Amino acid sequence: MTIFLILLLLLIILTAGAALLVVRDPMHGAVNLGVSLLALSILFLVLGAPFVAALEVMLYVGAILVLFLFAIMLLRTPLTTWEEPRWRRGFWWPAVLMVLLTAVLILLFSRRPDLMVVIQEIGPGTVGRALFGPYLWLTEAVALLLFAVIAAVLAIHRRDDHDA
Amino acid sequence: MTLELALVIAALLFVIGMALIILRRNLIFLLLGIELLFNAAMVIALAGGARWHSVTGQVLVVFMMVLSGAALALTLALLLRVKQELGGDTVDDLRQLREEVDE
Amino acid sequence: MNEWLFLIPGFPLLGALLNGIFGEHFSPRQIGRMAATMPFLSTLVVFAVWMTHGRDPNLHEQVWTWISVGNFQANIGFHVDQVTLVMISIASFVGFLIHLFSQQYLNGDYGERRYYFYLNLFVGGMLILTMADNLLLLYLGWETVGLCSYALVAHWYRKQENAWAGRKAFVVTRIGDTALALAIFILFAEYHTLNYHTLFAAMAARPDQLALTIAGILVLIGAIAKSAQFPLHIWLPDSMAGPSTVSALIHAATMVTAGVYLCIRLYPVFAAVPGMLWVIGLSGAFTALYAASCGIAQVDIKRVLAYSTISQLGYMFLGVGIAAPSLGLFHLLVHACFKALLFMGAGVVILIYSDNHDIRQMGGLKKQQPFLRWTFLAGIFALAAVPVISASFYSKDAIIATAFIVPGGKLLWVLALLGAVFTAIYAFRLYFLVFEGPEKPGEPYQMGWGMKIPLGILAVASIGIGWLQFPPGWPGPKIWLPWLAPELGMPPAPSGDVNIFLQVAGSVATLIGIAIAYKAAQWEREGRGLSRIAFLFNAWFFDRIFLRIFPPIWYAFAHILDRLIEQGGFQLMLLGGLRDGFGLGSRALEAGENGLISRYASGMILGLVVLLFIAWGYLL
Amino acid sequence: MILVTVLIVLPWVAALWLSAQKQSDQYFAMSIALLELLLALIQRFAPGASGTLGHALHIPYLGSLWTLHAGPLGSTLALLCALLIPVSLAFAWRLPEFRALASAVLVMSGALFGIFFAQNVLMFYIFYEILALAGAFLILRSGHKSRAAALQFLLYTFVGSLLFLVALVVVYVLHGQQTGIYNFSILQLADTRISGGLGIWLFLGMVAGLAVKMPVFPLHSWAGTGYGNAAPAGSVFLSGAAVTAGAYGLIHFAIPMLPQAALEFAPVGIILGAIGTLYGAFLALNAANLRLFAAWASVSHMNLVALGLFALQTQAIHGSVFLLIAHGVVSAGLFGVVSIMESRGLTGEWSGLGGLFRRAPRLGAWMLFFFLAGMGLPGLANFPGEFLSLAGSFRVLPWAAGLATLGILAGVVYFLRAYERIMLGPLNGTLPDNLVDLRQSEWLLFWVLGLLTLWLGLDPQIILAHLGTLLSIHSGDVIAGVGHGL
Amino acid sequence: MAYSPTLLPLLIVAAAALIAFLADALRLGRLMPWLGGISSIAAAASIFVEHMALGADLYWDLSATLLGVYLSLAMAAGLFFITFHPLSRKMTGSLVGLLLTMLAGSLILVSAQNLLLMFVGLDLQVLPFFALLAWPGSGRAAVESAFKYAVLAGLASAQFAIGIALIYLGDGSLAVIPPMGDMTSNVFGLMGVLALLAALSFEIAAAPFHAWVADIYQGAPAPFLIFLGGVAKVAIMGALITLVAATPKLEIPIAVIAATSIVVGNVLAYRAGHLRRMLGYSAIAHAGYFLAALAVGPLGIIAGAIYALVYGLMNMGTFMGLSALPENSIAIPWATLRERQPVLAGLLGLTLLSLAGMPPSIGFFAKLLVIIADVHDQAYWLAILIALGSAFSFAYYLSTLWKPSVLSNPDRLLQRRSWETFAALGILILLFGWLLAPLGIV
Repeated sequence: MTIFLILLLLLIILTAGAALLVVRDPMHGAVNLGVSLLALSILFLVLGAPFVAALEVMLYVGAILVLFLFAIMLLRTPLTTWEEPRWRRGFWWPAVLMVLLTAVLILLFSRRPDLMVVIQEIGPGTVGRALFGPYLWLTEAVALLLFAVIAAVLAIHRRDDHDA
Repeated sequence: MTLELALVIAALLFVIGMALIILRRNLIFLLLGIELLFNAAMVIALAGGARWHSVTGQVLVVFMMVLSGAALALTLALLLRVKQELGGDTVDDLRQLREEVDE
Repeated sequence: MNEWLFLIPGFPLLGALLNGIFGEHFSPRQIGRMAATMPFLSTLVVFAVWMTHGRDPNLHEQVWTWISVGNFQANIGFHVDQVTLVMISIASFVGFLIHLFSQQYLNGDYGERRYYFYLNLFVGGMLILTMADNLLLLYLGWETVGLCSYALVAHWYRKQENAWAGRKAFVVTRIGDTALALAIFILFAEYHTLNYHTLFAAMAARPDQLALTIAGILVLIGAIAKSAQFPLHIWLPDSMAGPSTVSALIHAATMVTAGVYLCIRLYPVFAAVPGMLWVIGLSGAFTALYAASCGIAQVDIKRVLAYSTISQLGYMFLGVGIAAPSLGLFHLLVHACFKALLFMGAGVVILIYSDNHDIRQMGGLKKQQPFLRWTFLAGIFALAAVPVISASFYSKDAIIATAFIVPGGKLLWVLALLGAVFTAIYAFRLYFLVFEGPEKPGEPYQMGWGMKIPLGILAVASIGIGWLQFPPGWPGPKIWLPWLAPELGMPPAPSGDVNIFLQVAGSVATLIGIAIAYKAAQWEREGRGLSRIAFLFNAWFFDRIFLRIFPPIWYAFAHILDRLIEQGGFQLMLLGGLRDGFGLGSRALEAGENGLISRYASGMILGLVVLLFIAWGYLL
Repeated sequence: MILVTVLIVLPWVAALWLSAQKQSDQYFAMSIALLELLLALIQRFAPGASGTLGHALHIPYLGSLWTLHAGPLGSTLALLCALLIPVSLAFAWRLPEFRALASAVLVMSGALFGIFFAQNVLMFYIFYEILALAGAFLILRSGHKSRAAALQFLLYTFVGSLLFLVALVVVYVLHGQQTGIYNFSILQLADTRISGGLGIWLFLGMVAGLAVKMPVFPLHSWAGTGYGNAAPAGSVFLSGAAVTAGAYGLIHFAIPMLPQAALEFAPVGIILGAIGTLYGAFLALNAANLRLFAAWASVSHMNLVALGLFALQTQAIHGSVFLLIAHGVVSAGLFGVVSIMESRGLTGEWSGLGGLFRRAPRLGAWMLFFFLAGMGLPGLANFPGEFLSLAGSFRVLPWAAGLATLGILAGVVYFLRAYERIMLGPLNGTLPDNLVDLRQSEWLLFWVLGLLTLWLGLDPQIILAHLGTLLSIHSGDVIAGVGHGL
Repeated sequence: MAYSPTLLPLLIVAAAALIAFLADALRLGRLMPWLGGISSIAAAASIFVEHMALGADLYWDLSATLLGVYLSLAMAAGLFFITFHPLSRKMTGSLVGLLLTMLAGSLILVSAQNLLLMFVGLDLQVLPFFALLAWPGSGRAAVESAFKYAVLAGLASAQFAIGIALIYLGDGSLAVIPPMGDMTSNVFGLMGVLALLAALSFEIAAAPFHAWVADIYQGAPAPFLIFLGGVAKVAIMGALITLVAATPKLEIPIAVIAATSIVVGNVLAYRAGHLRRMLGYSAIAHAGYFLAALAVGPLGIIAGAIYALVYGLMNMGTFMGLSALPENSIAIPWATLRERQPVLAGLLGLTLLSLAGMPPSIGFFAKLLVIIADVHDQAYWLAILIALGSAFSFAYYLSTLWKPSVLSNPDRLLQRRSWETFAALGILILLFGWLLAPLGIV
């Protein structure tokens, strides 16, 4: 039963990715990303991580995707209809490189140990206890990092006239 | 079987992310590509967590989300400055710094 | 007496040093006089040696150790024995006479101090060469005299051809020196010593045929180059460009005889190898004939004498070749006297005819310069070996006679005899053209006593010195050969009717030559003389062939080496190639640096792919 | 030990102070140079000074760095270099770029003294590189100031010397593995047993590093551009003293470390030396101007030194060391003459010369004297060295030594041809008319060099007798074993 | 995980960072660099005291302490230097904050034994640079270089994340120390480790991942390059050291990357016109020499640690010298520099020579140790490649020394008395730094 669900998710992500590759307007790109992220959150549920699935929807689709939309809005890219080239000039050589990359991944993939295992669910409680138990200092470090990022963004966007 | 499929999805995300970075012309799509890469990492982490029945997978995912979000925030801020200073948001506008190949 | 030996070469060298340091503060005349006294003092010392150790001189003196490394030792050591005593007497006495002669001959010309410096250095070098007790010191003297001959031939350096003549002399003799150096290396490699006595002893103990043959040939080449024997004789006629006094000293009496001295000194080396002596004899005889044949067709007074020197040296080599080195030495002594005399005479003649060397424009000088005529005639007699009254009758004819009786010597005898005829021809042709015949007056020239004494002494010597050794069967003193016997052994002496036949043949040859010379002088005056034979005039075209082959090849090779290998090979291909290679490489890599982020990203992904392939290939 | 340290450090300090000055201070530089000469004399002839061993700057793995040992060969070569400093400064007295040249020469001399008194190989290597860098600055700051020539000189030396470093490290590591002591001092490294194949490669690495400096045949083409572009006064020091570093390195470090490989390399070395001698001679014949002529003459002589050195035979090695010292003095004379002519405004091109003897007889006389010394006239400095090298190597490889003897003949040809083109023949019209002959000071300078050449030629024993055992005991018996007739 | 002494240095630095950030709001910006400097010195002291302490996920082993102490002292020196530079006049508080965050990240990187901790350390160090490279008042090229660095660093940290995930998938534990987890036992672990190697090689600009370094060195403001080259790169090298010490299987790929970077670095630098780009390309070559040290087992690790330290020092010296020059200077105006600031000119000249590996300088001894390590492991070809590379490097280093270029108006040269002391200190360290080597090793 879950196999069909995952195959369906695979299909969705495949189409969203293909759309991402071909679509011209960045807005459409962002929406396509949103679709694939939602599919992923369902996959996370299947893999027994409900808390992370919820986070994926709230944090990723909610915050980061919105961030993208804001950026596109701020960039004030005109709603153009003319044919804006989507690929940069040197197209073919990187395309070949992509084929090579997939080839080597498949080759390596074929040498993998089997992963037949039954999946139990790990609730948000254990995640919370882990985050503030053994990984306490790590979370503090990330907190410091976020604080630094705020200061950095402020620095990037300082107007010359505005002094601190 | 589900983990193998999850890994296939992760590989798919990885390839699409990489393709976006090197093929697309608009800078936004590059950033989208990076996000896809991070998502691929999350899927693999969760697959690992599922396989070893331990919470570390989810902890990894949380940290990855936070850090990718932080990185993205800064990059988008810089993107606005680039648009403001260099007047364009495509890959070709970022070519002031390069090796002056004389002939 | 041993410890005074170093004075003999010491005085001239001291003269040269003083001239070098203080030369500029004295007038040329004072320098000339100082320079002349130096060989005179050496002559005095030599005379003292004659007086005390004339009987059988065997003096040694080690002045200081020159080079001593490991088991090899060569030091500045002088050794005087019979042969050396003869050589140093010639070098110092004739050297002194030449110095005396050039006081007046050269005054008022540019570079006089330089002339005396090199003349003194030359006499010093010649004395070192002959008195050295080891091959290395001999080589030092050998090169010093070579240098002085270069500097003195190129004395009037302001004309390009004089400079070229000097350089040609030095280069050709240097070819011989290189051969001699190689011979020294072979002997050093074989016997680890260069001192004559230890060398000959070691050679006698362990004669290595191959090494000695090669060494012998190389020494011979060295001697041939120095003594201007065929084929390395081309430098002597050209070096007549120097002052006549230089030709008198260097190209007649001393330097050119160094080759003969070397062969006499290294006689044991040649004797040890069967057939080597005959080769020397053949080269001597052939050169004698060849040079004499060229001599008869010359028009320049000094060139006639130059070819005559080459031919007389041929006889000395012949003497050594027929196992009669003492006869060779005897002829060397005689030749030194009359040839120096002839060259000095020729110098005066040239001065009289104001630097015109062509004998066809000369004539009838006997009335104007009676003294010069009689001394010159004495020299011509000695040169042509006029029977009984001239000195070289006793030395040259003895050599020719001994050649006949030596095994395999018949061919040498025939060549030598023909040579003797030609010698008589060019000698008397020269005399008749210059002194006899219709008078062509030159400028009046009053010879001072400084010039008359040397000419007089040498004229007497070229007549009287022959009586030291009367031919076998004649009454009269025979002191030369016995005196040299302990060192060089007694040469074989023809006996009975063969002896008489040979003496008669020698005299008849000379008389025929004189007759032909008389006719030749008349033809020459009428313009149909021997000088029109181009083949002989250009010395069988050897000089031209030699100059057209070797120097151009040498310079072309240098040019090729420079252009092709240095510029072309190293600079262009090696360094240029590297530079361009790096340039190409960096241009290719710069393609990856064109500022495009996507290109940087694809570079990274390429790196990742390569790593993964390595993992897949090797690491799993 | 203190004397040697002062000998090394003093020139560097002086060079630093000199380059800090605004205008070139000739007298200061000359006084430092003469002081160096005095110190070197004391060091060479002071009783008991040689052989003192000093240790300092100990680094755990590399052994103590600042170990000094004043051997006979080292102090003799140091004396030569100390002599050449004042000579080269004297010739550069009127040059506009005196200050740069003097500081480069002083740094080089400091490095050279370091090389001659270094006991451990790493210290030798460090001074060797400083010498190369200072040499490059000398070429750059004087003469045609051409960067390309300086860079070529530098790259040639550095590529070679870094290969030397790798070979050196391999010997050091093998020694460490064999005996457990990790030290760069030559005393320990001398007796490492290294297998044949590897030994040959190592020795090639070392030769590549050291033979570049004394330009042996295949690695010589920096000499043409280097000497050609540097000021002749600079080349006096460059070709007189700096080349001795390579030879000293070979004798004191490379051969003792790999005696077996040195033996196998001997025939190749002799052949290279012979080809180099002839090659240098022919190129001197075809040189475009006077500087190149003197450069290629110096290359030809240095290849003869290499020939003697690689023959590994007593007479040959002693001869090559003596020729090295003699070449120092003679090439100083040659380049000195060239620098005097250039100071008189002559460009050194053949077309601008001819008949100079008439206007400058003193210069002509000294030029002939040094040309004769260059030709190897017996009685002058080069002859004993050349004779011993050739005679010694003749016993090892006769045909190659014979080929090199032709080099002497070629020497006469190119020297005399050059002399005739410059001095003899009719007076050249284009010569500047205010051509003044040697001043008193220059005349005196040439007398010093001339007397030294004459003295070395007539009494070489003052050097040959005091060279001590050139090959260390160990390598000596390895070589003697093979019957090179040591 | 409870508090353990190994965390002390990080806490000191983090606290100082927070204070610095707040200071901007309280108008105390000007004092912050001094606070930052003192705190880094305190951190250095605490690391030195710790010395060989094994914490939960942090382990201050030999190389970690060596590099940790260096990083903190370098940061202190950098901060004291920055206070006098005009660029740091605006928002000094947040600038110091960001720098201290970067130092915290570096210290974590050097001593981390847990992969996740390493990932956080990497991001802690990399993210501040996005802002530092485009600091207000540093012109348009700086923005471009910052954005380029941001995107590519984002890609690298994504690869890093994938690497960690794969290793975790492979053997279930995030620990680096071998007994706790063997990373390369299966395919996933191997792929993960290679992804890590790729990400870290990108950060130190090794060969296949080198394209970014020239543009960033050209565009970025010089003072911040001090930190990028002098601190950030050395920290990444520390991380690589811990990684390689745990996985011997990595030696073949590292050797390959080392060889390619030496060749690519030297070839590119040969024709580089612009001074900063040349320094960038030479950084590739130096990364190659460092990796050549890592590719040869335990002795190589020590040599690598020392090389990283020396390389950091040399970079600090170079960019301190360059920051005195006007921003867009193509070449070093030696004439004016020697006149106005002779000691700084001496420092610049000496650092360039020691970068090339001129013997008496510390650069040479570092290279010598690397060659000794290579030879010890019979990797002769690598030793010869290093030798040829550094010999050839003289070509382009000395061409900057010799290229004559004149500064249009001399007073654009930033004049600071205090920089002379820094320069003198730099010269002393570069010339006689190797005397300190015994301390480092013992």
